[in-house]
Amino acid sequence: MTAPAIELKAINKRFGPVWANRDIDLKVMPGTVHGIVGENGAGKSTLMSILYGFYTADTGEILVNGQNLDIRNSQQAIQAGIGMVHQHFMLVEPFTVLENVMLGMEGQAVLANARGKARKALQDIASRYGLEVDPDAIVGELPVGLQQRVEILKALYRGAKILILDEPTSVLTPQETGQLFEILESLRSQGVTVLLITHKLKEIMAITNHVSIMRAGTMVAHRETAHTSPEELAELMVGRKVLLRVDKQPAQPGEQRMEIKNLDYSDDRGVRRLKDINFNLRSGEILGVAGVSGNGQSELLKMLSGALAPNQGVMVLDTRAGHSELSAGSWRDAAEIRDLGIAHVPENRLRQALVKAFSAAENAILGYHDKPEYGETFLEPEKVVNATEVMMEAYDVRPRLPGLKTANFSGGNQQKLVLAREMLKEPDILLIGQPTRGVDIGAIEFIHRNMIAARDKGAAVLLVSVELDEILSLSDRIIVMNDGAITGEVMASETNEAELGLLMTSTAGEVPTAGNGPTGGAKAPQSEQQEEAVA
Amino acid sequence: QIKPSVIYDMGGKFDRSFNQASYSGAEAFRKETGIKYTDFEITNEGQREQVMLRFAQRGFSPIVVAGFQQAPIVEKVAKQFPKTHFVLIDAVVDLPNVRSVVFKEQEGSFLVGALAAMKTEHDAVGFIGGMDIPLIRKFGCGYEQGAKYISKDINVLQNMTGTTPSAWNDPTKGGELARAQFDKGVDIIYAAAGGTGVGVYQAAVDAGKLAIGVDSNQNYLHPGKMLTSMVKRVDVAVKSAFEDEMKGKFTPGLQVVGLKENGVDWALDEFNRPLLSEEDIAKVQDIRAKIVAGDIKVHNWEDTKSCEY
Amino acid sequence: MFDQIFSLLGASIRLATPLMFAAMAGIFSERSGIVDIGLEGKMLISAFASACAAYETGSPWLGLLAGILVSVMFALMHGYASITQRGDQTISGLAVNFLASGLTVVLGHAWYGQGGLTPSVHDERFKSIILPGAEWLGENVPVVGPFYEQVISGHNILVYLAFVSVAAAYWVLFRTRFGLRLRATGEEPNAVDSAGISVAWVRYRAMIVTGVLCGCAGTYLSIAQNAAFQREMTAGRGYIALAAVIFGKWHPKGALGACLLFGFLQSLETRLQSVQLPLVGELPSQVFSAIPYIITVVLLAGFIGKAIAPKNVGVPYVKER
Amino acid sequence: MSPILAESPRWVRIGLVPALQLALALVISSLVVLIIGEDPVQAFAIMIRGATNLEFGGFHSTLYYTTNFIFTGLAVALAFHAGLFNIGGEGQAYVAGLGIAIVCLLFDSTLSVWLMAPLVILASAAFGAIWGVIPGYLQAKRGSHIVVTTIMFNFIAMALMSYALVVHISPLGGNSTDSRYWNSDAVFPKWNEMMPDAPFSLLNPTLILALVCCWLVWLLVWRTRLGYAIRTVGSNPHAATYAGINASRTIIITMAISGALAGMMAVNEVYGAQGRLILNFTSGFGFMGIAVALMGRNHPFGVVLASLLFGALYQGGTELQFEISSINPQMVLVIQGLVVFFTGALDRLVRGPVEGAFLRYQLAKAKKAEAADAAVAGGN
Ligand SMILES: Nc1ncnc2c1ncn2[C@@H]1O[C@H](COP(=O)(O)OP(=O)(O)OP(=O)(O)O)[C@@H](O)[C@H]1O
Ligand SMILES: Nc1ncnc2c1ncn2[C@@H]1O[C@H](COP(=O)(O)OP(=O)(O)OP(=O)(O)O)[C@@H](O)[C@H]1O
Ligand SMILES: [Mg+2]
Ligand SMILES: [Mg+2]
Repeated sequence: MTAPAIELKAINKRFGPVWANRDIDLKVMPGTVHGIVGENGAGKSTLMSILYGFYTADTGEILVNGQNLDIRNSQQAIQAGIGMVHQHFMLVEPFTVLENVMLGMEGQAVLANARGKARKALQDIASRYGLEVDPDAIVGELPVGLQQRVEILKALYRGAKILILDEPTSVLTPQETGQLFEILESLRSQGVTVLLITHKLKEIMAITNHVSIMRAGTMVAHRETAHTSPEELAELMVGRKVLLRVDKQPAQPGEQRMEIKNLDYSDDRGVRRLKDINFNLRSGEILGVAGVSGNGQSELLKMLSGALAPNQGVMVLDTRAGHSELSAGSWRDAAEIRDLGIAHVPENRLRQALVKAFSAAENAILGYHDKPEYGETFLEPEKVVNATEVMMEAYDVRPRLPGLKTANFSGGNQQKLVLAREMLKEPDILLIGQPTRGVDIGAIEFIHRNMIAARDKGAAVLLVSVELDEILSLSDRIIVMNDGAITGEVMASETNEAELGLLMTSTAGEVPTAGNGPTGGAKAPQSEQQEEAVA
Repeated sequence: QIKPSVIYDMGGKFDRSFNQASYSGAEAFRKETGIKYTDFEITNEGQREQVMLRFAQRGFSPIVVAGFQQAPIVEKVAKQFPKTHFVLIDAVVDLPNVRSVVFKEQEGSFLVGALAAMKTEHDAVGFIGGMDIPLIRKFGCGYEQGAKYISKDINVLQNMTGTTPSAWNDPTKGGELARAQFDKGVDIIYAAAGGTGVGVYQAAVDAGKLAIGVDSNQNYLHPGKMLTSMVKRVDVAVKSAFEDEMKGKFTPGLQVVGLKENGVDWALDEFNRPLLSEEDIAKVQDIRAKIVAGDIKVHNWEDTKSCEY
Repeated sequence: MFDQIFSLLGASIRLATPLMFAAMAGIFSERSGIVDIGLEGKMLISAFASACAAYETGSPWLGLLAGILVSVMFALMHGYASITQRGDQTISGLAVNFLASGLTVVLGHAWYGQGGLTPSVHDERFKSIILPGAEWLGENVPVVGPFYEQVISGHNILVYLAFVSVAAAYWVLFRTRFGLRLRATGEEPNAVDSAGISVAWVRYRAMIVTGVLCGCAGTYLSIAQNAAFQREMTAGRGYIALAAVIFGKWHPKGALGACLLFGFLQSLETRLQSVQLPLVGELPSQVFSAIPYIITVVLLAGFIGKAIAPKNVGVPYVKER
Repeated sequence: MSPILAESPRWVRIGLVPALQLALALVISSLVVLIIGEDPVQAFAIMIRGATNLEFGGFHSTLYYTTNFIFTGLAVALAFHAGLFNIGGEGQAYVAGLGIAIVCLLFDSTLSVWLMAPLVILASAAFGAIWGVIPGYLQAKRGSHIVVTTIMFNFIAMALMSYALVVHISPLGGNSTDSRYWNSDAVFPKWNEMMPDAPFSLLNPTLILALVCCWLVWLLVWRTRLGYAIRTVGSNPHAATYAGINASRTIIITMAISGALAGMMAVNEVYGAQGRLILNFTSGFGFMGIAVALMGRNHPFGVVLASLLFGALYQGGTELQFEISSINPQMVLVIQGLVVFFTGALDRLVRGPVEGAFLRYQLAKAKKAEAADAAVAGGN
């Protein structure tokens, strides 16, 4: 029997008070694809980073190909033939692809010759595994899918025989995911061992040989993929039975609350980010906006919430504040738009919705700090704290400490605080982006229920999410965005992931074809069947 | 026994200029008599009054105060301590316990200006001042008059280093100003710029030109490269104030000292003698005598706030 | 006419020299991700050290060495605070400046008893070099000859070294492995770390380079351009160099341009004083003192636009929260 | 595990740790004193006595310096809250002095102190604000780096002041770089003029203004909507946009207030202590404001404490020079540098271990409690 490619024994790692990895054991056989699943914060990334030498374990042993290695930094992991594609890309954006790939493996002190050699090696690898990228392209200007490809190239360029991929598919379209899996297949067939972290159980089912399940810092089970099911995995992950579908009544759309006409926006550098956007939003419905991140959804949300002004276009609003028409010249800022009855849960809570250095109470009034209910001339702390306590109670934010610094709340609780702030105001229109990003399954259920409740009370909800599952299960109507334009509009009840996936990659007005790119024809791994299985 | 003291102005006691001259006067007194003195360097405005008061309270007398910027404070404090003797250098305070010593820098500058004009080969001489304030204009104006006295059409270039106190301490800029003047044909530069002068002299040495020192005798700095120095005998003023006090002969009132009183002079020593012929020396001494006798009237810039005479 | 212009240009170069060294130092530091407002202090302390060493040993080269060593020590102190201790880089830079301006005077006074001045070094300093053929060309070839004689030739070795340092900075940053890693560290230290390179070590090396360059700048001030150390003799040049770095958008070429501009404006100041200008007549000298700074502000506001700093400059690298 | 564990007790954070840091800085300073051949114990004793004695007005002088530092420290601290690094306090205070001079020259013979004081305060604030708001505007609207522009504005202020003072304000015929004295009926009386028994010092009612400003800044930052906006812009500009806060407007207003605060330092010097306009009266106090703010953790109360510390250092340094003349006045700069280094830049060096120890102690306590709970629940 061959030695496992990787064997981890009793790995422990703490970050201050957080025990991210607790007595973890793991065996990965060479030439296989090994999946690791687990909820947010379960400790998957931490474990992989330890294997890659990015973090050092507090205690524990790492064996690579049967040899005990004391991996203290990434250089040693690289030498041991381990490569890693991090969840958050580790690319130098202003550098070219070639420079990024070379970094750390330049060979010579002077770059002139090294460049030539690297270029050649890169081309070899690219053609061998079907990973074409222009070596002279600036990485920051590449789409996410290609950036990921650069990350994989980096690992292979360093001679990785063991490749760790941390949630590689969360940023990809179904089609790109298909391409990625083809690449992984080809790697596996050439003897590369792959460790794949993902939240998507169907991907586990589709490609892995083995799967390990983590929960709250511990390793709870190992399974052979052929002998398990998504239900079992989900249960193992969460520790209880979970409902993977949202319960909801059909929507009863009422009057029109918002109409967007010919919205157009180009950024500072003149890149056209939104192209002639038109749609409307009614009370009592959830309109889902699907698309791979970076295709204009963020700009759209910012625009509708007043954080950004368009170059062209009109927004017609009919809310309790009356009828109003905003046009490109007379756009409003976020405070004014909020006064018109629009609430906004932004996509990135720590970047936009919260000030980490503030206490929970201070964040609980962000955007509403001008309201007289928080004090007449001066801000009155008691009033703010009282309001915060109400929010914390209603949305079960833990710990219930309005004075605690926001950075000290966990991600899920931060998100709940934002949701409470925006949703308790019972807005006429709710703009909500990635509501469950980085939130555990229990909280997801809670958040989803509240969104449906808001809809049923007559709010008009615009939901932006890159999770197709979420879009499909929550929305009543779906618009799909690609490259700044709306490429299609479908009723949620009449579509599936495959169709949305196609729309997500087609350009506006074009009949969806079988995708693009070198391996564009690949069949997406998500079949109807698998989806049923998940459900 | 007397308790003499000195308060230096912001430049610090080693400014190679009048603070340092005060220091050397006090040192000379200490060496001769063995009587110790106390001193203090002002580093911010807030200290002036505090320190002067503390000296007075502790019974120091005389208190020598160097620098015109201190005058307003001397006026205040001297009123409060009528029994304490004050000696103010470079400014005037009219009180019964204050001796004010001011120098006719224009006369000394006139002499070195004349000498410069005699020695220039290009009919162009230069002046570099420190901070652009009236006192320094006074030096420049005297220098110009002296040069023009020798040769009517001589070109006298004047520059100021700057407008902030750092102008006293910027040898780099001093050097550049000197080079700029050399490039315009000047071959002798007189610097009245405190520490900035060091840069001027060095530039002169590097360029093979001549420089004129100021306040103390600076000829020794670059033997054979310093044409002369305009000495301002602050040291003498300080020393004699201490001595007067010791002998119980302290006199208040204004002392305006010029060439006649040996308050200012030009320096002639072994370092610059090789540069000068007997005629040169005689001619300078002649002019000196004429000024002392009042045959030559040297205009004081401060009288008209301009150098028109 | 030409003579005046050439003398102006020559002076510009001399005045730009310390700025060039310091700006390159700033580029190395900031490109690696460390804000350095301590350029001023490092220049000052190295000016002091080199003046002392040159005086004591009689060799300007040993002076340069001492200046560099001391400046590197200060750079490492800043590095220790910023890299290892992950402290606030601005505060650390500020502390370096305070320390330098205090220590130079206190030690100088304790050692030489001249209130912080060091004894002059007349012969033990870097002197002007006349380049071959300068005199002949200056006399026999019109325009180009005098240009060569007055602008190119006749500076001390450190002036030429400053230009070399700009070229070298460019080469190191953009043509070598160290440069690639250094730039990557300022942009995305995570990427560097995950490539198996120690972020701290790259930054420490950058600080050493910064120290060396500041050492040259300080040495130039005290024993090349001048002949002694004088207290506060850097007179804000470190801050101006920092402005040049930002002005030049963290690029050696741009910073070189900015330094030459500042040098030119300063030498213009010394030459325009007390000159009758057309239309306005003679302006008060204060106007000329202010002009370089006003022009900087105007350029910064009007023409340079937003300079994009390296993404992670000023951010201590933390792997684990 | 309770997340409250992430913080150690308040008295450790703002009391013990800074005290230890200060002690460390003084130990290193002692080495420098030793190097120059003096006795550090004696030196520090002189400094402490010099800064605190009431007989010669040492403490009063400490408070006088403190007044300056409070203003410039507040200016820097406030700007920091908006994420702006205002190195221009020196220039702002300087120009404010010009404003005061203009008011005094015009009105000091006609108005009494009761009318003059508000006028002077307004003038200083207004002039300081102008000098702060221009860099603020350029940062907000043109993206010009505020660090660079404020440095430039310091230099420009110097040239401006020297021109105004030497060419226009200083009395004709005098040789001075200062203005005439303001009419003594129109200026703040000094403490010793109000209290006949008090020793001489430059301490004057401006201290009260400084303390009021501290309170106002506290109110502004933590109790007003503007302050809320300032802090939001400073710690997360994206969140500010999200909340509908106009970041450029906030930056401009902040710099105006910051400039005004720095400007009011001139009230203490030009109107209170010196009673006339003096070239270079700011003496680097504006720069020191940076250290004061950083040490005071940008909190008005912290700024007061840090100002006291630096005030004591200045006054103690004066006394030191007075008593041991072989110690150069610049020694104080060395001590300041070390204090700034150890309390600011090397914050973690002491803070880490000390707070860590407290955290571990708390953790152990919590664990015990947890274990007790677990025993009841039967483990997991
Ligand atoms: N650098 C760090 N410093 C402190 N705590 C950390 C750090 N990285 C992770 N943690 C904490 O460790 C725990 C495990 O995190 P990890 O990123 O490994 O989870 P994960 O399983 O990858 O989650 P996700 O699915 O969200 O990627 C979390 O509680 C997280 O907050
Ligand atoms: N940036 C931070 N600074 C300080 N402490 C943090 C930070 N991030 C996380 N923590 C601490 O780590 C704990 C775990 O945070 P984390 O976000 O990983 O939780 P989680 O397990 O993902 O929970 P959730 O499911 O609610 O997101 C928090 O309770 C908090 O105390
Ligand atoms: Mg992860
Ligand atoms: Mg989480």
